[in-house]
Amino acid sequence: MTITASLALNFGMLVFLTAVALALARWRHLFPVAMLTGLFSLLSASLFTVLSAPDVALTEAAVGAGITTVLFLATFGLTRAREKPVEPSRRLIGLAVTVITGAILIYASLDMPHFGSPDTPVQQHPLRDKYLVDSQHEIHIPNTVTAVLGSYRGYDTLGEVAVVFTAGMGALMLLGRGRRGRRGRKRTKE
Amino acid sequence: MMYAAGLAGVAVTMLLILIRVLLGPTVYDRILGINLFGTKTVLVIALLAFLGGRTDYLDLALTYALINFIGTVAVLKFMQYGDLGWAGDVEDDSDV
Amino acid sequence: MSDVWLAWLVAWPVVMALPVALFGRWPNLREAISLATGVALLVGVATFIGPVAAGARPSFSVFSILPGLDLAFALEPFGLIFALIAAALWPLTTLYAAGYMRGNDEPHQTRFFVCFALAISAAIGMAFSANLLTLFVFYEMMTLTTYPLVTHHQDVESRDSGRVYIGILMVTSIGLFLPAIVITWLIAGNVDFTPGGVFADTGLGGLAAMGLYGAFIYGVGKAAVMPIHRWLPAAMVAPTPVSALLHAVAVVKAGAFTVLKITVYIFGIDFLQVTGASEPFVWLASFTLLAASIVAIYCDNLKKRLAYSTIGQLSYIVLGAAMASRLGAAAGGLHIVAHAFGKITLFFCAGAIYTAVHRKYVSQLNGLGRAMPLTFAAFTVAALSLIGLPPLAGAWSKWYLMSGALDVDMQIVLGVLAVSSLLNIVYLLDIPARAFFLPADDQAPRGFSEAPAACVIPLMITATGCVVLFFYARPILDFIAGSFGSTA
Amino acid sequence: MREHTVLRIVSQFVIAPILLYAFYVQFHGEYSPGGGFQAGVILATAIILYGLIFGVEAARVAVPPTLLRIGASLGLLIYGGTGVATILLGGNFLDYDRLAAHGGQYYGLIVIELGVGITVASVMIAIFYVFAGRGRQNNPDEDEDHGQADDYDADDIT
Amino acid sequence: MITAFFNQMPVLVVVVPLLAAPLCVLAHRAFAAWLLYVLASWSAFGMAFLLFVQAKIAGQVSYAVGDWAPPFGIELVIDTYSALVLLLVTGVAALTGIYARKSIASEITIEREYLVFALMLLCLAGLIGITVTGDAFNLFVFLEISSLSSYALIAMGPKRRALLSSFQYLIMGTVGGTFLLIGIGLIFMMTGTLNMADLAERLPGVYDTRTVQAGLAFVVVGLSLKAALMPAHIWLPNAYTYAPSTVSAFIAATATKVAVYALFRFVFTIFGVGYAFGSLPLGTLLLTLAAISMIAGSLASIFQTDVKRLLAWSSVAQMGYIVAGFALASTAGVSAGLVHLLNHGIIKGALFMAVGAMIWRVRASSINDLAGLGRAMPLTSAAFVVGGLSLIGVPATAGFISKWALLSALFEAGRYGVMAVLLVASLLSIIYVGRVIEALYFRPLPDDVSHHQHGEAPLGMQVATWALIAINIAIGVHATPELEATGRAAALLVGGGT
Amino acid sequence: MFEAFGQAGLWATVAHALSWACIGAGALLCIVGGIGMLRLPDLYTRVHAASVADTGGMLLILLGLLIQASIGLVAIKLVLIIAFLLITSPTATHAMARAARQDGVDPVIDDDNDDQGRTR
Repeated sequence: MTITASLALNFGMLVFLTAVALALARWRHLFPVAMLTGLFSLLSASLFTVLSAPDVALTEAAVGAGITTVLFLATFGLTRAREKPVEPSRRLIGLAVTVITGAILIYASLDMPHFGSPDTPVQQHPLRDKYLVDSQHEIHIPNTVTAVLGSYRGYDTLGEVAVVFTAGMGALMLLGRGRRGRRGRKRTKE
Repeated sequence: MMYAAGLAGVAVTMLLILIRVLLGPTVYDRILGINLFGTKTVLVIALLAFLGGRTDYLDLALTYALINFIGTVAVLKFMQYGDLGWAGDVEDDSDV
Repeated sequence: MSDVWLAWLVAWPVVMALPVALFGRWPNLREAISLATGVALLVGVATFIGPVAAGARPSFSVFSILPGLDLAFALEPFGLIFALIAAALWPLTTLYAAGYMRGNDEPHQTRFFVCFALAISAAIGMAFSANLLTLFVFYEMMTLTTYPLVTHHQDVESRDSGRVYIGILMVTSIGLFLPAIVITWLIAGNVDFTPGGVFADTGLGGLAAMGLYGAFIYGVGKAAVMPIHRWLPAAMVAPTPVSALLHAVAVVKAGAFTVLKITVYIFGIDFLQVTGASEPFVWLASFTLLAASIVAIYCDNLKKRLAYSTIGQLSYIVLGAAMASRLGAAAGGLHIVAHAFGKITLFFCAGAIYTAVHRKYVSQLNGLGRAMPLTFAAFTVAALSLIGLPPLAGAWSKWYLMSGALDVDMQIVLGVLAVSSLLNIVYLLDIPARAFFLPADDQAPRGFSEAPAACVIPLMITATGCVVLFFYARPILDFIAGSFGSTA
Repeated sequence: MREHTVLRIVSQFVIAPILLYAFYVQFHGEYSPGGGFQAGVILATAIILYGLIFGVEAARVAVPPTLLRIGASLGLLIYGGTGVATILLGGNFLDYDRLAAHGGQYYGLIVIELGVGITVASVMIAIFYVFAGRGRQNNPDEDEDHGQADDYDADDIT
Repeated sequence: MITAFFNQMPVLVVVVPLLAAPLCVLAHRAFAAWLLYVLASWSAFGMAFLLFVQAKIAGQVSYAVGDWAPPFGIELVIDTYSALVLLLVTGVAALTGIYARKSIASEITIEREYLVFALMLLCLAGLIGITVTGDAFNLFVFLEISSLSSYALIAMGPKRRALLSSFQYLIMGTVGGTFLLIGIGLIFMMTGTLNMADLAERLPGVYDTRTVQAGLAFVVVGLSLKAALMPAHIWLPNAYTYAPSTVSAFIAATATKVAVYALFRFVFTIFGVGYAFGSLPLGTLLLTLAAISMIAGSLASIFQTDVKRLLAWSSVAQMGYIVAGFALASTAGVSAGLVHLLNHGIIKGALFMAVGAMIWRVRASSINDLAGLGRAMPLTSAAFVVGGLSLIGVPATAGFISKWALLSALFEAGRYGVMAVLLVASLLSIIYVGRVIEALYFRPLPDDVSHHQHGEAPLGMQVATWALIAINIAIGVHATPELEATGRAAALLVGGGT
Repeated sequence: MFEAFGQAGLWATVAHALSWACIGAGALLCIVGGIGMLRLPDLYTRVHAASVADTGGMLLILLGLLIQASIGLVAIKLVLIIAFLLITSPTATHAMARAARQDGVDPVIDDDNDDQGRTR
């Protein structure tokens, strides 16, 4: 019952996602596109919820629905909000890359373990027990995701924080005030 | 069962809204649609939380409820000023 | 003398290039240092004559470049001869260059002397090298250090010529020489210069050996076998002392020397005889020889004519190597000596003429013999030596070359040599003949107007050398042959 | 946006709960979905909302950029510093067990999540500042710069 | 205490630069940031050297982050292969530190200098992280750090085009990163683990699944994009040309090299030689691409008028050399590829540094603008000449060693065609290097050059450039230690993978 | 589920029925709102339909869930969600409509002309 519902929901979400993705690709005016990306995030967050990944869904919700839209719009404040037409040859390349990637992914999916099946390699690897069972008495916190991210793979998370930090510093460097006044020229504002 | 039924109802609504969003015709229709879509997502997640018995998922719904608002505000502001950082005209208090 | 001296001798000119560079402001001091360095080098190299003649084979390994491959020096008679020529002619040329460069007010004189020293160091390094890799290192060093000398004038012409020069030499060495060395290394597991060659038991087939030999012959672009000879005439834009020492002796002889070394110590005469791998190159060398001589006849530019003559003479040496006869190879070695003295004299003369009367075309030399008797006398001696007339050095090398050809039943080579000698007469004797027997034109100087003494003295010495060598040819041949194995 | 009275007042009502909620997500991450990253984003959202309603300049006064710069660095340093601390305590990098005799893992997680939250919030707000702060209307004196943007490096390498 | 330090080095070598970056930001002063950069990069270099020695003695240094035994936690693994690349990266970074001060000051406003150093530290930390990790996903994380920071750094170039080229790089890099992530995801799905050693153990069981094949394809394509192998090279010339001089030198010497490192770490250590080169035609494919890279890169290089762009295109060609060596999948081949990876890093670093010094002086980078600099900047020009000769492969330089190793490996493998291509590409390099050298030495200074434009670059820039040149020559005359090390690494990779 | 007809059991049954009704009605209201969104002629009528139906539907569904939830954190969260949505959703709609009005999007007055109001 629950499985059927979640499968139906899965399917429905995927159809929605595809529709939104197509619209994203088709629309030339970037303004509705920015809004649609927000919608896309909402949909994928729902999908993550259906897939029982609340942490990912929460992230997607917070970042995708909130910040991303705002940042997109802020960017439009700096640039034009209408996509420049791309020459056909480049679109063809893009199409080819997309089609090939899709084809390989489909090819790859032919031998994938069945969704939700208990005998997938991931389910059978000792990691699973370690993370799902042992963590409870090794780390003593109920949220396994936090345990894995913070402790077992804490080093990765440190890296991710560094990624965020890098992005921030990069944006600050490129767009922060005073970019113009280089080589001795004093910046005019503040 | 009742959660599933509710879910189905909301899903149908989402479909209808999505069609409206894709059709437009004005930007405001789309904003309206997306805003509604956000609310519906909150409902979906809340229902899912009860359906799966994982009530901690409600945190998600709460997050949505909070954050969905910002997107709409940002869009509206951008539409009006073409800029997000603008403090606005403080004197103008014509509304309400 | 300890063996480490081999390395020091190679490094010596490089070390001394430093004070030369530093004292560039004081030309006298600079040139004194150059000269002293050259004399010291000659003395240093000469000290090895005794031990080597007595059968010693000093060697010294500096360090390993690659695992199993050292930068190593080893001295054997043939290398010693080459080193001696380079070392002996360097001080002479330095003396000459001092006169020439000042006489012509050449720019960048310090750079000139520095590069010169480096090039000599490279020549000595090649002469002493114990394996192909070491030889290759110094081969490239020589190419690079002579490039600034070729483009010395920095005008469009010398830039273009410099491009041709460095282009051909680098392309052939990187494109053919280096892979040939690598392949040799992989096939034989050894690129040391070994008496009898390294391929003896490797099962290298005839055709493959032929290809490899060809890669070496053409990889050593400095040997100027047609069609990769173009760099040599191009190099003639350099100041004449450069042409004299480097493009008549050091650089081109380095090429011929390399070919001989590879023939004797890498392939081995016996191996080549059995496989016949080198036979096609006899014909290529013969063709080069004749073609270059014919081209030389039509060259009006004196230095260019001498350059084509050099191409032809180099092919004698390649011919000697390629005919796969011990005597032929030794004769090639002897010809290196003989030609060195002959050709440097000719270039010295050309430079002296340019310095004295600023003429560089053959057609302008009519009647100059009276004004510059010493120069043209020396020219005549050297020319006769190259043609191969006794009692001059060139006579012996041609003689032994012919004997070598007979040893391996290549009678047709005799014909080639004969024809080429005739052509030599045509293009070389043409010049003194004009100078002495044709009436001078209007602008020609009337009285005695030789170049500065610094120019004339060296060319007199080298011309004398041509004569003296005639009497010592056999010892030199035996000395060289001593390392090649018995000479038939 | 201040002329939108309804919006302004509602926003004022909303911002505080969002902030509270961010702290909830931050410190409740061990028990429910979320953690430092999500909390940081939610916190940033609150500030961004403030910036949207009252203008970036007002937000800059409330949360100065210097604070953000320090925050972004500090967060990363807290996280990395925890690792260094565990090394100094004789363990391996990020071996939280060394932090306390009992529940070292728990304390470690709290500290690093805090680091993550601080960095993420600071960076998100900073990015919003630099993007929105360069807008057309907010910096009228930079409009000229836009006009001459193409030759701004005229005296640089050409 | 000392032992403890030695045991912690694998992680400290990453953490020191990583944490120095926020300290730079906190310091907020250009000089302090520079000092931090120098301290961090030199200590990383020192640790890299010690790790190299450790790896040589022990064969492999393993470190469990958080004390979670692998595969449960993240494992750091340093063998000779990674130690060598680590040495290259940290060494170049350390020298860049000396170089950077004046160069950065001349190209970037003082207000954001501290950010440049912070980002360079992050980039360094990312690259180091990639080399020392023994975890597939962790590799991706650090790849993202290094990529993000290099996008930002490249965009700081003095010309406006820098932004565009950085954007181009960003697009390609992001696609590459995504592909890598998809690939890692696919193989995780089939094995349930991310630890490299564990993956290598479990993958053979699922070799014949299409999922793993696709995973390999995604990984290879993704990392090839980062490594700028021929069809995916288009970001590289622009990025290198328009980046600030220091950044060009640093990134050209390290970034693509580390991507190649990662590519073959995946191919050899995780997927295994037998699978990638036996069951699947990866070798032929890579060799073909490498050959195309060599020729096309060299050809394009000949026609450039900008020195930096010329060097960038030459890098495309040289990446072909490197990949050709690895793609042979023989001990000699991998060793040769690794040798050239290191040598090319050193050579290109030196060349970009020399060009950066010239740009510092003349504020231009087209070949015509460099005319006559041989006299005005004799030392810098000489450094360029040695570097250029090394690129050609003249003996007594590192380039010669690479060429020797590559030619031997190709001949041994019977790949005569690729051998010929490599030789032709080397010959083309004579032309493009020659063009610059000719301009430097045999063309007069333009008349309108004012007198203050004469004179050498600052000491720091020269020291760094010449240090790399000295290493270059040292390798050229005595390559035995390097070849021994690479041989060891190759034996480990080729032998250990199957 | 219906273990005994005791006090608690009765309450459970009633609660169950109540929440059934709430969720059902809410879902229905949502669908109606959706249809309204799709079918109504111009922006303002759509705002009307959507906003009323949406708020109502949301309220009903979440109330239905609230009834199911025991007193505690879950209930508090649900209440919070309801509160937030009740505040923000109409605000957003209001701001949007106002912006549209200012922007000059005209309502369709004429019944004969079923065209959608549009200026942009």
